[in-house]
Amino acid sequence: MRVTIRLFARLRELAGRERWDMDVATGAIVADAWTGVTDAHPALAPFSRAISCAVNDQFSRMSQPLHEGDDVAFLPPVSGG
Amino acid sequence: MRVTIRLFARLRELAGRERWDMDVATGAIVADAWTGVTDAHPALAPFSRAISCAVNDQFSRMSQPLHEGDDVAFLPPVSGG
Amino acid sequence: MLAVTRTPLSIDALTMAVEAAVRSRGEGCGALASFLGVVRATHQGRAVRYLEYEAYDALAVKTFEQIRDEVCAQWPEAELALVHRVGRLEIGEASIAIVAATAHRADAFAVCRYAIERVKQITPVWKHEFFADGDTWVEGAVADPEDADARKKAMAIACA
Amino acid sequence: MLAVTRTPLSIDALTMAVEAAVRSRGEGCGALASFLGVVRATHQGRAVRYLEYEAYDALAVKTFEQIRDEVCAQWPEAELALVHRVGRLEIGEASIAIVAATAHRADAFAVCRYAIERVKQITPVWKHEFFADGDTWVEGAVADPEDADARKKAMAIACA
Repeated sequence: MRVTIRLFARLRELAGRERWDMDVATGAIVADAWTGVTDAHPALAPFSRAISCAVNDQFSRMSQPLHEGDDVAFLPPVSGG
Repeated sequence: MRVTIRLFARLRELAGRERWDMDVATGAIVADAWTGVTDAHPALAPFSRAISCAVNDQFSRMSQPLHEGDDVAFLPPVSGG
Repeated sequence: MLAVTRTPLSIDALTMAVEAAVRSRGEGCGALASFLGVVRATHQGRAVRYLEYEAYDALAVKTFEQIRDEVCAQWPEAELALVHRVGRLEIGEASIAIVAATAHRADAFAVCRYAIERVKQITPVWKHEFFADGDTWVEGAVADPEDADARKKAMAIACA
Repeated sequence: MLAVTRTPLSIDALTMAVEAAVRSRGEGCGALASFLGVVRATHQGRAVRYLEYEAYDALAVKTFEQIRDEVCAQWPEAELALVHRVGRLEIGEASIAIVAATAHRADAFAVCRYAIERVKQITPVWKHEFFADGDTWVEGAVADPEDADARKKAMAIACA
């Protein structure tokens, strides 16, 4: 099935892209999508222990199951305020 | 000698006046001026333990000596903010 | 920026002044904490029609200067603006505006809180409440700017 | 009053909105505490040219809603406005504006402080600093809105 990947801030800069569609296996979880991202962009691998994720504009866990058409966002540590 | 008395807020309302000149003895202190005020306006006597005073726009003690022409203000408890 | 005024208060105006003042002497403030006191529609269950604030203007501004000096003794890089409004105030209007600027937010909150606590202790301003059925002068602290215990109490609240 | 915006921030505008909201449902607020985060001219000794803030807008607003709900659980009568600016910000400009309204001042300060602490923990906004000789992405907390320890830590700071 197909999901949309979104990256923000330094993740976006390191990957050189902001949003793209990715195929994941049926039954895949958010962590599988992240593996797909780091396979394509190894520079992002060091963030693996320090990212947050969101599915369809809601924070999620890396263990959350994905569905066709999901929007999956990965977020580096935040620095608002 | 002569000083100017000033009253504020409820003191002013109870006395029915805001500013007037008063004669005090040579060597008088602020407390003597207050006695003059309460003699003229007994309704103010209950404030005796709860007033602040200022001489020439500076906070003072009741024991401060007065001089000719001093401006002597008596202040009820404050409620700004 | 230490004043008694008869006109409406603006945090934005004080913020601009304070931020510019801090920046003019260094790297600028990173945090501004502000306080506004606002006239409420009721007081102890009675419907308020309006308030009047009276001040001993010259002495009030001197207490603001003292408060600023106390702040700068504790937080040398801080900047403070402090304006009290007097005259008739309607419900929803602001009676006091305080803006505190520092490098970091913990200090900004502490300075702002310290300032309002000290105003309530020592500034010669009086609140006169007008209700449908009468009026009341509010009387709080006996102002004594040299009372070290009061100053310590304000500092303890600010730096809790 | 919970938003991400590209335009300059105004405490006065948020104050009017918050005060009116509180008054519409009761006796009005007596105290408003505000916070502004401001761009400083230097960071760790380096001269800042400007900043850029990036947000995940939709998710950022959801964290503001969560923060408002957390505030209302603790302070049922409180009202909160929370706006983060994004895009390019010059030195002296404000990146975030928070206004907290409550009946009494201790709560107003606590709500305002709680809100900024929580924003820094969970809101998906990123600060990109531009210096004369390069740029840096600032990275702080790993955002986890369900982390109860972080929430408790923010509450402890706010209610110290």
